[in-house]
Amino acid sequence: MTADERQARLAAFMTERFGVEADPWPDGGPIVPVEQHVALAAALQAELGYTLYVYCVASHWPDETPKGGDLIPEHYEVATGLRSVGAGSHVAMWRVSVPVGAGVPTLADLFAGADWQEREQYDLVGVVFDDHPDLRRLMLPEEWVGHPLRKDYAIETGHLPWR
Amino acid sequence: MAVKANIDSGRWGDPYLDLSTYTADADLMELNMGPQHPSTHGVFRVVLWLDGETIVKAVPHPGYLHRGVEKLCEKLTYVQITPIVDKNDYVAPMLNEQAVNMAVEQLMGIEVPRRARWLRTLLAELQRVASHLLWLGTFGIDLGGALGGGTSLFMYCFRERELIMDLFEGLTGSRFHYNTHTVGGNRHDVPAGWAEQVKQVLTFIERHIDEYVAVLDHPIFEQRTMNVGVIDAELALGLGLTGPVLRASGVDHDLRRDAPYHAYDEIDFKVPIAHGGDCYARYEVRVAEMRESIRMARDLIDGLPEGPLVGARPIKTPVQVKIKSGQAYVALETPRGELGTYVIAGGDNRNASPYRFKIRPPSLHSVSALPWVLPGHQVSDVVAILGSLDPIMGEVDR
Amino acid sequence: MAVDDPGRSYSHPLFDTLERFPGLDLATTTADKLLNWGARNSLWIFPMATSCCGIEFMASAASRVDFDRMGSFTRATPRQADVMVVAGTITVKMAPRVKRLWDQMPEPKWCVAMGSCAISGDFYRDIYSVIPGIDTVIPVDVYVPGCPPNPEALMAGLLVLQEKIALKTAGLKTVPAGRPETAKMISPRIKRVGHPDRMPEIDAAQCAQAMSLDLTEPPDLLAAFTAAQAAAKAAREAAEAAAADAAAADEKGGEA
Amino acid sequence: MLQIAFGVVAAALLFSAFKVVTTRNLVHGVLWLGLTLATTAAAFVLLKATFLAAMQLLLYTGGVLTLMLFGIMLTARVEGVEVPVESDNRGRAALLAVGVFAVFAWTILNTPMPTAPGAAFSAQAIGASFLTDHLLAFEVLSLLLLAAMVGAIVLARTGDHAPPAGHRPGRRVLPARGTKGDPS
Amino acid sequence: MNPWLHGALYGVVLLAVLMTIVAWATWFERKFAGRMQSRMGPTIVGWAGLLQPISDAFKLLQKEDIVPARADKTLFNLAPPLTLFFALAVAAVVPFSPGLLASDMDVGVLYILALSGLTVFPIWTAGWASNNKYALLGGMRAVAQGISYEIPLLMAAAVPIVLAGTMSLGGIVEFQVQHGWLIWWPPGPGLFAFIIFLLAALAEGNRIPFDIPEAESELVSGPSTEYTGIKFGLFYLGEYVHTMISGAVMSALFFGGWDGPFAPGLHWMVFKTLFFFVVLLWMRWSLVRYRPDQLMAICWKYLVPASLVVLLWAAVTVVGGPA
Amino acid sequence: MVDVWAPALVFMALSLAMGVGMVVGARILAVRSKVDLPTRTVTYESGEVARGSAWIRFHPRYYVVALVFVLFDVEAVFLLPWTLNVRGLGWFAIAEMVVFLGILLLGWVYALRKGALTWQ
Repeated sequence: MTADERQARLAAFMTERFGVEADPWPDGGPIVPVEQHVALAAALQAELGYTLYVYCVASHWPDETPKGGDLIPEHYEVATGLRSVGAGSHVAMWRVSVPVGAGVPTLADLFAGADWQEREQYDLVGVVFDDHPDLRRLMLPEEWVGHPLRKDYAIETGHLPWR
Repeated sequence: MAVKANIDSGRWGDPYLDLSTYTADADLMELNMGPQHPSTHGVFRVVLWLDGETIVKAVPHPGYLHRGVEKLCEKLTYVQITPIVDKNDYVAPMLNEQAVNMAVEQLMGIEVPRRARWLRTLLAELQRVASHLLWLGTFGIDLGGALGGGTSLFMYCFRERELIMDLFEGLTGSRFHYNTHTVGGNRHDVPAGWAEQVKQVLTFIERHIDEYVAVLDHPIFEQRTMNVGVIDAELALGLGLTGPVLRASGVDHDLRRDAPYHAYDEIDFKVPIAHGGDCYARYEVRVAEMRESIRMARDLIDGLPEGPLVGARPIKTPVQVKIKSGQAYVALETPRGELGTYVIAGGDNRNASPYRFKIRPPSLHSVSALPWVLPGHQVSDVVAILGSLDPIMGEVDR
Repeated sequence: MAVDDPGRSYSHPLFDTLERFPGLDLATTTADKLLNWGARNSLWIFPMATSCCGIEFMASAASRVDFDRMGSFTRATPRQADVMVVAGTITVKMAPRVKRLWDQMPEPKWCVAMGSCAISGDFYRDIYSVIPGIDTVIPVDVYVPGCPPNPEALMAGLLVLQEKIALKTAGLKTVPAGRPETAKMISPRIKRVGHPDRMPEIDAAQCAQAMSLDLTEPPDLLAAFTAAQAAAKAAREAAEAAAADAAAADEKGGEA
Repeated sequence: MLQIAFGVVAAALLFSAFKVVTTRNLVHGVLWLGLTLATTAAAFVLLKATFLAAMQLLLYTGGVLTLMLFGIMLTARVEGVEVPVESDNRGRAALLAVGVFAVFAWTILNTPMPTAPGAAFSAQAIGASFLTDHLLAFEVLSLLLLAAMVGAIVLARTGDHAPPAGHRPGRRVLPARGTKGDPS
Repeated sequence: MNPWLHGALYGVVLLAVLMTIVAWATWFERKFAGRMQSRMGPTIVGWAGLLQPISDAFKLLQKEDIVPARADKTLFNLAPPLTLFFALAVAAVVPFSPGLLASDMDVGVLYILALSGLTVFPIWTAGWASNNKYALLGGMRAVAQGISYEIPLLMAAAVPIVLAGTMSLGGIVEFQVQHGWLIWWPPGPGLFAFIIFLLAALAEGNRIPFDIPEAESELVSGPSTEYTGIKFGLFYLGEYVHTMISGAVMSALFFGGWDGPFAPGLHWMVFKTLFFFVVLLWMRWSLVRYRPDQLMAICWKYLVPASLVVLLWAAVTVVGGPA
Repeated sequence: MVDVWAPALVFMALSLAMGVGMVVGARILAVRSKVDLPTRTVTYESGEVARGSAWIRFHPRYYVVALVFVLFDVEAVFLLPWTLNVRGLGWFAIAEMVVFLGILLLGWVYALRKGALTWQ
């Protein structure tokens, strides 16, 4: 099966089972309700053969008022990608959007690799993953204050007595 | 749920083992390996809990080289990012540049000319050979120590690697961090006589790979690597392992063939796989890949098409590289596996630089296998397993 | 012993004793020369290799450059090493470890900063987690610039270090090779080791953190640091103003 | 000369034996015991029993001492533990010591000792006596050693030492290697 | 001559010669390894780097002496001289030519075996006294490996005793001068005993492929991890002396010691010793190391029964064979 | 007797003196640190501060190896005098030793079967 066919099948599957429009495709994938995050991943893994865990990318979006639009409140967006293995390999991507303070359910029970990826995103971006088995900082020291990849974190923040 | 069942059945080690529930006849020894340790391939720390010499639990701590590259890239323009990401996977810098530029090209819809695509493929394959040579050398040190036979292997591998470095220096003028790829094509064209030089070097290396295989074909090496650090296919996929480590677990998956980019759909090559899932299988796969890459590089240098090196819509100045909005994930196959770039463009109206820039490093996934694999092994196996995963700390920590 | 100069943190009891007796100078000098010759021709390296420069460091141990020619090889433990080659970026998480490993090395010891990251932080200098130059933590003897430096450059750096060690026997003073205005340009917030403006509190805090691993910030350090920075700035401005005044006065005097 | 040498050896022996019982650190005690055993070997040399001396070094200093070291390391944490030199059982210990001394003294006094160093001490003579006069004892001894080995293994192996979960080295999860696959 | 004086004179000369040879053996090893690895080794300090060992010695002598705060200070300081002591003491009974040895005792082979059984103690002491986990693991490995390989070493060394009928090293060499080298004659047991002895000696001397106590890639530097300056130098020296003396013992036990045509006995003995030293170096720089459990398995599963069989075989050849 | 052992003792004394002499010589020649930082004498553990002492309670399996070694050592004690008597006693000596070793090898087989000699 070629990648295009896989993509078409995936779009149909998502619309049928989860009722999300694959409209912004391939622009990071559709935005899926948080409640369906784990169910979607499990279904993709078990039914469509997307077994390879690829990425977990969280991004921080502060309060923003687009020109002529309403205020978009501060939120996190977590993009996840799973890959099908073998010929015509293809990435199934989707995103979930959570307000600050809410958590994203973890995928660590389905994919062993999600453990570290989600820890890294928690460490750098600050998004919390619910039910994660071991949610600690991964890259930065334990006592670090703040999450550097948030937009309100200054890049040159000092850390005495070292810098 | 699948993960839990496999831990309970003893198929994988338990990374979340509660040591207070562990009963032993003796005290557990908490041993730090790293961050400064001869065989952790950079600054990487694994805390081991040992019962005698057997590992009960292993907790890796990355992040000793966390340089905030992703944050830095948010401040730089798309063109400025290229030399920065060189330093991530510093054993295969060429491929980092390609990953970034491919992402930008996809977001901007730029067509890369055929010659540049072939040249990129050629550089990627040469870089793969160089990277695997470095891996083989350091793996020798891991197994044989700084004062032993392993060092001899290391010296030989570096001798050959230097030749490839010379080729790159001849092409780009730089020995290590090349900055030769740019948005829409390549910066440096092939100098006169370079093709002949490449072929000579490839012949030389090919001959010497046979020597290494002959040197390593002895029982001690096999006993140290066979059945050590077995990663089965299910664990490998769940962890997101890619590249040689995944293929050594028996999964036939290679982005170059399965999701072709560059010129990989135009040339003919084989993807070696092995079924052991252990350190020896990874060694087998990497050596086979080196040979295959040398063959590919020969074909590529022979068939290098004529034409321009930058795109039909040339980007004359860096100022022109601008992306309004969009998100893209682009991946390619490095010597360590799938190196992906996730770019969120636009956002706060700064078109020239990304809003969020995420590198999906294959090495981070590789080392995340350690807590699952190490328990039950011995202290000496740690270096063999870690070495066989070929992690590059610049890429793990970024 | 002349290997001991005022900037160093070690003494030599035997030579200190001998130097008190007149007439023993010749013997002392000869013995000193011998020991110094031994020290500089057998520089065992402790590789603090963290990133890209670590690969080039390995390349300089390999057959093409091979620093075993001058008697150097790597030792994995700091206890048996003479030179720490800091090759690569040092992060905030790594810095206490570097400090500890450096202190664990026995005297006499030297440090080579290899690559721009170890020298000044390079383009990671401004990033939240990177040390802007390893010389804000430990004293550096030789800087080998480059990103990364070629193996040949590291070799040259080691030769410079040998010369530097030899100069101490000759009683000559080594002069810094850098241009002061450049140093000012890339000057980090925390002053380098040995810099007159460096706060002793910083040293103490670094040592304490390296020792305890309890990395909670000492509470008054930030305030003290800010105050000291302000004081230093004020003093500098005052000095500049005074200098300007003096210059103006001179000018006036000249005119007059 | 010989008298002086014997005096030195005997003094060293007594001193190290004294240190064995008085030192507070268990490991130090064992190493002092090593010195005691080594000086005993020296005493044997002075008594011209060279074979016995070599055996003393080989077996006691080399073997038994290792056993004691490992024994200490598996029974107790050494750091922070001070062996009490004072004991409540002084009376009983003294009684025991006197008793042991009496038995030894009686045995020594009642054993006919060769006054001159003879052939009986040489390795060959010892071997010959095993193989001819004390043959039965020699063979029974091997049974004793067998019993000791079995007993030691049974006693020291306390249950299963395997970690609760994890890969065992040597466990193969996947089919055997050897097939290098082609892209399908 | 007065035996005490003879011992002193001979001892001083032998130690001086041995130390000189060992010092330049380190130089030779670096050059040799360099050539094997297509590089040059020391070239700058002195002609062809010949002054490198002296420079290293001066460097080590002036290094600061650090005793870790949590170490057992007495034992920490005691271990390095003892390491050198046990390595050197074996040399007392090695005959370099007829009559040229410190002491031709009738239990010479036993003396060697007893002392080489003790060499693990200073190493263990060093590891334990450092209170360093790498060092302790290395020390424990050293003891386990040392005592395990002691058994095949004993059995293999018993083969020449059976064949020659004496425990004196000089006597064994004399026997070989008359009847031919024990490695060839009688065919079979001598050769196999030599192989077992070589493996066991490699293990006792902690050389690759059996150098697990100081495995640099996992245990940093093993028992000597915490040692600085000359104390580390003593470990280093002890290792080389041990290797050198092992070569001498091997050539005396199996290769006819000073026996050889054309040249004086001393020359032959030195030549054979250095030859074995080079062989051991060669192995070191071409092989990778075993894992501890594999090492123990090799000893207990194969070498111990094999050495017993070879010993009985030797006895059979003595009783029923041409001997 | 003294003729044989005295030189060996002197040689041993000299070898010990050599090691001790080097350490003492280094005491004189070595430099001393002026500042006594706590980090200087902290135990090296790859740059970390070691948690807990290295002096822990060790596992019995080390003990078993030592025990089996001692038993084989005792066996060697009986074997070495035998080696000198092979020539004299002939087949009889070999037969005796075969029986002796045979019984011991039973114990060896038991130890192997039980995995007592496996290093972990």
